[in-house]
Amino acid sequence: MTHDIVIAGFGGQGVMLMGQLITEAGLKENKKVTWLPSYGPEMRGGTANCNVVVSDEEIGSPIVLSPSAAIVMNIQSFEKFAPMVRPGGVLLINSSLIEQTCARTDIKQILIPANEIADKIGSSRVANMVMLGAFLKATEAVEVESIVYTLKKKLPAHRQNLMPMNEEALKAGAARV
Amino acid sequence: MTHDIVIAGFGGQGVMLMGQLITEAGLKENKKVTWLPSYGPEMRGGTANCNVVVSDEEIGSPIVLSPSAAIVMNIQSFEKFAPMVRPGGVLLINSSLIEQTCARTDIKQILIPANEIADKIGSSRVANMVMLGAFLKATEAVEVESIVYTLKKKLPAHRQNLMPMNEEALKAGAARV
Amino acid sequence: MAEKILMKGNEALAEAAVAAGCRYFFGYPITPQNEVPEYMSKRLPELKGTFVQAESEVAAINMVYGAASAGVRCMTSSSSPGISLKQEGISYMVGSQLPCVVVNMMRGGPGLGTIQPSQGDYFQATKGGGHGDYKLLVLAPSSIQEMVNLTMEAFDLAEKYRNPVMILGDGMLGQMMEPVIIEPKEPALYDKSWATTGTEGKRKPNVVNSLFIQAEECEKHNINLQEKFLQMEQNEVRYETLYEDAEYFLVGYGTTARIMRTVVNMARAQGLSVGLIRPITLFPFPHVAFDRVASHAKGFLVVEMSAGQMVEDVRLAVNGRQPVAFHGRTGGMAPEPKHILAELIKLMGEVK
Amino acid sequence: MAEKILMKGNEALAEAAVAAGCRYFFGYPITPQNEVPEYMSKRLPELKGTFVQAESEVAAINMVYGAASAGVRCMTSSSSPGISLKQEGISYMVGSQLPCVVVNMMRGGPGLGTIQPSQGDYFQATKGGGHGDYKLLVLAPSSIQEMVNLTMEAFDLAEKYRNPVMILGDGMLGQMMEPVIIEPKEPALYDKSWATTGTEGKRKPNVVNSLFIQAEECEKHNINLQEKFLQMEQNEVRYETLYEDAEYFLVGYGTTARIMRTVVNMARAQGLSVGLIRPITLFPFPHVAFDRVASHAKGFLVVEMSAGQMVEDVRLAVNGRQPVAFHGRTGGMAPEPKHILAELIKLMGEVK
Amino acid sequence: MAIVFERPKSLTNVTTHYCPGCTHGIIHRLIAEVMDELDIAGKTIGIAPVGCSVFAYNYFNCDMVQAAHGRAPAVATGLKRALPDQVIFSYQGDGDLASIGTAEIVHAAHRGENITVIFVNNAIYGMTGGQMAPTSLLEQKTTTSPYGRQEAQTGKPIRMSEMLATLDSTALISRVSVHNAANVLKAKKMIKQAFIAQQKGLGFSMVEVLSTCPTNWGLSPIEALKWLEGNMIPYYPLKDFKVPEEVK
Amino acid sequence: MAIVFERPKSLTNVTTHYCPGCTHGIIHRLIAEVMDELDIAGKTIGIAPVGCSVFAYNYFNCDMVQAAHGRAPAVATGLKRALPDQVIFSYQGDGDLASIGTAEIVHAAHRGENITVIFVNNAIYGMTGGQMAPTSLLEQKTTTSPYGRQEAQTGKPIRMSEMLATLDSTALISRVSVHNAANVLKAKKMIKQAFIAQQKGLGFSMVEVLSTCPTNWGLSPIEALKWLEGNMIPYYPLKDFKVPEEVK
Amino acid sequence: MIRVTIFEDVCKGCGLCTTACPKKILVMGNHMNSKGYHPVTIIDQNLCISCAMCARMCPDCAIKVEK
Amino acid sequence: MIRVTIFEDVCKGCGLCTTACPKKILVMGNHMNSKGYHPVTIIDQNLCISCAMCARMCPDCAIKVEK
Ligand SMILES: Cc1ncc(C[n+]2csc(CCOP(=O)(O)OP(=O)(O)O)c2C)c(N)n1
Ligand SMILES: Cc1ncc(C[n+]2csc(CCOP(=O)(O)OP(=O)(O)O)c2C)c(N)n1
Ligand code: SF4
Ligand code: SF4
Ligand code: SF4
Ligand code: SF4
Ligand code: SF4
Ligand code: SF4
Ligand SMILES: [Mg+2]
Ligand SMILES: [Mg+2]
Repeated sequence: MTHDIVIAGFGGQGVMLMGQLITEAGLKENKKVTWLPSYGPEMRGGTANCNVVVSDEEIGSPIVLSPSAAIVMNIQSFEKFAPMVRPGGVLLINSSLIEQTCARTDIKQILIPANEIADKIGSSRVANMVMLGAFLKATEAVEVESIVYTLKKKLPAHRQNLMPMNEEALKAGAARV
Repeated sequence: MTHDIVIAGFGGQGVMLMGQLITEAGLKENKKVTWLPSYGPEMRGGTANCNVVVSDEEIGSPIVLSPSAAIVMNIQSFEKFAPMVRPGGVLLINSSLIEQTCARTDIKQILIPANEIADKIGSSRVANMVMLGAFLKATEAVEVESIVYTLKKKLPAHRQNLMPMNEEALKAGAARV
Repeated sequence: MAEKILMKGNEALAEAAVAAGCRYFFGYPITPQNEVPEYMSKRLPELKGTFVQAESEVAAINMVYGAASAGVRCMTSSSSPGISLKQEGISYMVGSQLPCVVVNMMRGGPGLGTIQPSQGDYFQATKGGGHGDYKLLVLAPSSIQEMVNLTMEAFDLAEKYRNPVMILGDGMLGQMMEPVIIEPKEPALYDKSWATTGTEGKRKPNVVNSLFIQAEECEKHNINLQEKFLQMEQNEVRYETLYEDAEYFLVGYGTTARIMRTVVNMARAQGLSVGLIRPITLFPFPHVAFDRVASHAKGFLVVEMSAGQMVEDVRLAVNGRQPVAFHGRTGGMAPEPKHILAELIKLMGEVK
Repeated sequence: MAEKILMKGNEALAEAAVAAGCRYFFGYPITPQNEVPEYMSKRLPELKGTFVQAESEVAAINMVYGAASAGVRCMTSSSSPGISLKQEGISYMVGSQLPCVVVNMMRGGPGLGTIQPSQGDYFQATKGGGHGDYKLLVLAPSSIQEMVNLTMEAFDLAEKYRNPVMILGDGMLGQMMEPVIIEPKEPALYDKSWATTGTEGKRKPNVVNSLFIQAEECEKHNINLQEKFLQMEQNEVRYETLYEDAEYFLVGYGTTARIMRTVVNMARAQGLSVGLIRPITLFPFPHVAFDRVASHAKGFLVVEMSAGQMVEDVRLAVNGRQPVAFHGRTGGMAPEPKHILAELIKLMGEVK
Repeated sequence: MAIVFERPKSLTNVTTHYCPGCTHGIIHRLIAEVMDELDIAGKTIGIAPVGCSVFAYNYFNCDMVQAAHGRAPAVATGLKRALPDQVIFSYQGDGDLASIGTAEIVHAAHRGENITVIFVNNAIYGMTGGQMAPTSLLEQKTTTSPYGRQEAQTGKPIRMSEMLATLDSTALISRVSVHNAANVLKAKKMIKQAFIAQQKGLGFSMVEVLSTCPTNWGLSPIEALKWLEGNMIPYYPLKDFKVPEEVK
Repeated sequence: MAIVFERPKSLTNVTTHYCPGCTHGIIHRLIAEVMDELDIAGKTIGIAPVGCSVFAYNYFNCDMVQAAHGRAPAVATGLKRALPDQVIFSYQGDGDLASIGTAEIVHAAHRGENITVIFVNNAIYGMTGGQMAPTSLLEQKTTTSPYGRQEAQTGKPIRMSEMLATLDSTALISRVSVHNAANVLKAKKMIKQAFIAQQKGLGFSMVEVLSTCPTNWGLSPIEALKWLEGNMIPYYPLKDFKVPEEVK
Repeated sequence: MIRVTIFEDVCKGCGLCTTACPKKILVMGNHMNSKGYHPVTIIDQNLCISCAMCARMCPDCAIKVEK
Repeated sequence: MIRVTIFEDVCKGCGLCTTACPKKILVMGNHMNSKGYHPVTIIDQNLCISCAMCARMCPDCAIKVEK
């Protein structure tokens, strides 16, 4: 089984971190993983995206051209990546910022009002965790536990207090799938 | 007919000029000619030499490895080039500074006390012209007239008065062959 | 045993150098390899090593020249335009027989080009972008773990041959993350009696030099160098072949070879007899890999992120025995598996 | 008609540039090409042209970049180590599609090497010592008259293709004297509407640039460049063949080819069926010269003042059809006719 | 109604790629205003460096040449020698001018090339993501001075204007800043004088402009202006090192 | 009988390739004398440039590294960082240091590298046959300034010591000459102080030594000394720009 | 009367103009423009003295001033 | 008494020592050494004051001074 994943949004929406969490979690589960950022010419404020591959087999190209799953966090990303998702794949849309869906019927589209959910949980900064929760539920690429473990490891001591909020966000996202 | 010529001595003895005169004279006579200086690492005061080829045919390599004629103006040059002269070739030795001859019998050796002759003519600076005169007589590589013509063209107006002395030196050299 | 961790290519490479005993780094920022100097600026002071951000790439390679003269393990890193600026210095390092590791994380050219990944500096790396007859040992990893291993080995090879070794990666390898294990090891001990560390009154002065003003001596020196390059060709060839019994071979290195691995799987799933030859040392080039399949191979498709550079070495290795086709992408574009497969099928059609 | 006069190679080359309309020269001293800047420093002011002794070779090539942007005919000249320093700039010139003439009077390398003649920079000149996929038009004269003619042509070719043209000579060609005729000619008129001379409010701004930050655009740019290189291959191949019906061919360029001419005569005097193939354009390489003799040739002996560089292009051209042998001298040594002849006879023995 | 202020004509209508609040934008505008006022856009050729301002060729409404990193003064030399009647300016960052391009700027100044250099000193490498520049301040943290710049390892920051002013053949050398409106006006005046100096053939002119890099300094645009004022100006005093009488 | 003067031990017995009367030879000897007096030959690594002094590696009795043209300060940086307890000096001509190697010398000085630079200024490119240097004097005829150096084309000669002295991290900068015995003694004293400064870890030290090139100046060795005194010293005043108290 | 025109889609919301205005009538808006920035807005055109200080500090020529 | 020793084969005949000698006892010789130079000679050792000025000006360490 191979998951070819694209995660995209504004710089600052935490898309790089989401990708890294999935990758680290995959590693923890002894899967083969790669993470590839797009390092474009954009200065701050542009869009950002990364490619993640999680697989049971040796990974060839780390470039994801037809994702099995795409998480899009802003309209630009939606426009760019919605057409690329492979037939049968999943498109996770942050419907708080994207007021559209795609005309395609050969993919599964999941709308998550991530910012609103996150705001309710307590901070719009966990919108990415909401999306991640939904993604995990939809794809089962890695276990939620591995993500939680990884996040905990990554957070510095004085930020550990943020764990409950993040976990709640993951759960809330999952609940919308 | 091809003349492969090496001219060698101390920097300052005018060996480069001798080579250029032969080359220019050859050109005037519509021969094919090349002149190649050795541009060594030596700073001032080292030895200098040049290779000249005068030929009726297209010239391949301008490098003279086995000269048909060699003019040597100091002992270092004698030691280096005497063994290289091709069998049947001519070695012109400035015997004012070189108190030796070579043991070879397969080449023609001509001893010219060029500095002494030049001093008598009026200036040790024309020692090279004495050697050149001898060379021309011995090899007939180019006509003396062509050399005289070339030299005259090369001398600036205020040095034209040196022509008679140079011509005399050429003649005196020729007379020793 | 060291832990398997997720690291960015550039940082893994830097830590691998540290693990191999490199304590001196001289570099100048340039995308997409900035994490190398950045990592070193943080890491080396912890180990009482030295990081110097040079005023330019020219200065950086000459600082390496100085540190290498002292016999220490040292490295510089850059990307395409910066590597061009180091050419004089690299030629000097070879001429003076100094060991060091030079990293090139290639980006698209020519000129300022783009910061996206590319393999357009193959000729420069393998044929010698500087003046004179010389060779670098050129290592082309295709995963981060391999980059780590080869980087560590590079320091040994550099000292073994007293010659610069180049790690030829590209922006993708530098920027991506993959799990790696980095195990520090004691540097192998090579003779350093040539190093200029001060005579301490105990020996004759050492001289580090590439000038041989007399042509005879300069030729002698060149013959010695060529002898070393021959030794490299005899001892250091590295490559990987997948499905050596295949009829058709994809040929590629580095990032491109990763992509081709995907294509090999696609092709074999369709029942095509396709293998992969992946040179790991670009100099010495693995001629033997082609000789080994010469009797049954029907054709080769070389894929590069360039307009066609390694393909010349493949043609030289194949020497007319089989057709050699080429597919290239330039300017920072990566070849796509489906296009490669289409080219492969085209080649098969032509051969039959 | 202009007079036939005796000139030193370097000076003849400089005067040829002037005769072709070059009025801007930027250079830095280095043996064995010093007569080029020296001549220009005297000559150009007479013509209201400009000679600038740059602070370095790096600065010189970038001054050329600036002058070329203005659309004027300009040139720089150096020798091996200095040419290495120009690699980034040369890659930029190609990337920005700027015409200019770059002269390399090669000396022995690597490193500081020696000041004696050599042909060790063939790879650098023809494969691209700088980064990225690019080609220079490389012209290799073998006499001073040919150097004059090719230099004059170089300026036209540079403007025709908006690409740097390299004159690849060596210390011997630069330092020797031979009779030459230099006839000034009006520069051909090429479109210069791209030049940055100031809009004068009459057109949109022009931009001279090699940056294409989006990979797609950078690839498009590269495809355009490759298209130009292909045009060069189709239109500009130049070579000379002596005795095209021969069985064995010596292959060499520049100074070496002169020496081989002597060998051809020696060999034919012995009744051997020997010819000479002399590439005049090194890029584009004259593959056709080898194709033309493919049906009857039995073998090739490539001779270079290097450890073996052009021999690779010959092997690529011959592509396994006939054996290709090599004889090289390095470090400033010139091959000797008798050694070449011996190698040739050895090759003949092996083939039979 | 009269227009008091609008976009100068010598700027194109392209939105810059600069980060919000980056003062590169102000400096671009000042040059464009000067080009408008002197009516020289048609005879000006600008040189874009490698640095955040690499895309300057998209922003100025005049012929532009993109130069290799650090080599703008050499490119300017080639251009000016070929086009002595045109106005040539280079626009260079501190990495470009004070590090890799040191030889080129020193020798353009030494030769007294009749060009104008706008030197944008933001004490960091902006484009490549915040590495130390030779002009970074002591203790300044950057991605390659993670422990803060230490004098023992890297010396004290280089002051290019002071250094170049020692060269006899420089005509105009001045340091200005754009951290508030009053200084913006002063900066513009000096840039104008530099262009006039070139038009009068007086030789090499350089205006060093202290500038911000909010992104890589890790500050908000407004904080960045304050940091510039409070930290950079004390080390890099605003000063007219050399201003010829003819342009005052 | 007591020896008043003989060949210093830190010079090898090799006869130099220098032209008769070239003061490179004097400067070599002074460095060797200093190495003898400080007893540091065993811990010194010298760097030979590209220039007439390229063969310096044959003349000094200590470890030597030959550097690419102009890059000696970068090579010295690499050596010194690797061998902080050893003494590192570079020996560079004016083409090497003031032209092609400008960036390297400026930044070695800017970083305050703890090295010693002996800068031999003979106002010409000796080795390559007499081309103009950035330090060539106005109206000086060279093979690339055949009409005499003209300010309008090439600016006024560059004064490296003055320029480098503006950098905060330089410890010792001084200009001396060797045109007569008294000045030879002063030059030696300053060279010694520069080495001591390095031994004390004070940072970058450079001694500029005015030197002759009789061959390319077209003068006899004795005339050359006079030309130096009469023409160079007025433009290049002998001066201690910076000399730390600790070494006096 | 409109003295100050803010080109909202050009504004990057940096706030530099707000520090320059002697009348303190420029404030950051809450809405987002097409580029994702919060553009500046003017509180009261009538308080504006057309001094153009704001425009002089704007790195993006997002302000036109008239009088 | 020999105060000044001139190593003739090392001397390049540049004459710099002659300008340095306060006693003016060094002069250029007429003979040629093995390198083709005319080495310097000393007129009278007894007039020498062993000041070593000559040696300090010699670029080739061709002079040893004793006292
Ligand atoms: C030869 C070369 N070296 C390095 C780089 C990478 N590079 C791009 S911009 C830059 C520095 C930019 O800093 P600065 O000049 O201060 O400009 P800023 O971005 O701060 O305005 C560097 C090192 C390059 N493009 N080319
Ligand atoms: C990269 C490079 N450029 C140019 C040269 C040629 N070159 C050798 S020495 C020299 C200049 C020497 O002048 P200077 O540094 O003043 O030393 P001097 O000979 O006067 O003592 C030059 C340009 C070179 N060897 N390498
Ligand atoms: S990175 Fe810094 S200098 Fe570059 S645009 Fe952003 S703020 Fe400006
Ligand atoms: S050329 Fe000049 S600097 Fe070089 S050794 Fe001769 S006199 Fe000295
Ligand atoms: S013109 Fe002056 S008063 Fe009006 S908004 Fe701008 S800064 Fe404020
Ligand atoms: S200064 Fe310009 S870009 Fe910044 S907030 Fe004000 S109007 Fe917007
Ligand atoms: S030691 Fe003094 S007095 Fe004696 S020869 Fe030398 S300079 Fe003259
Ligand atoms: S200074 Fe030395 S080399 Fe010159 S003449 Fe005197 S002894 Fe001879
Ligand atoms: Mg900057
Ligand atoms: Mg000099």
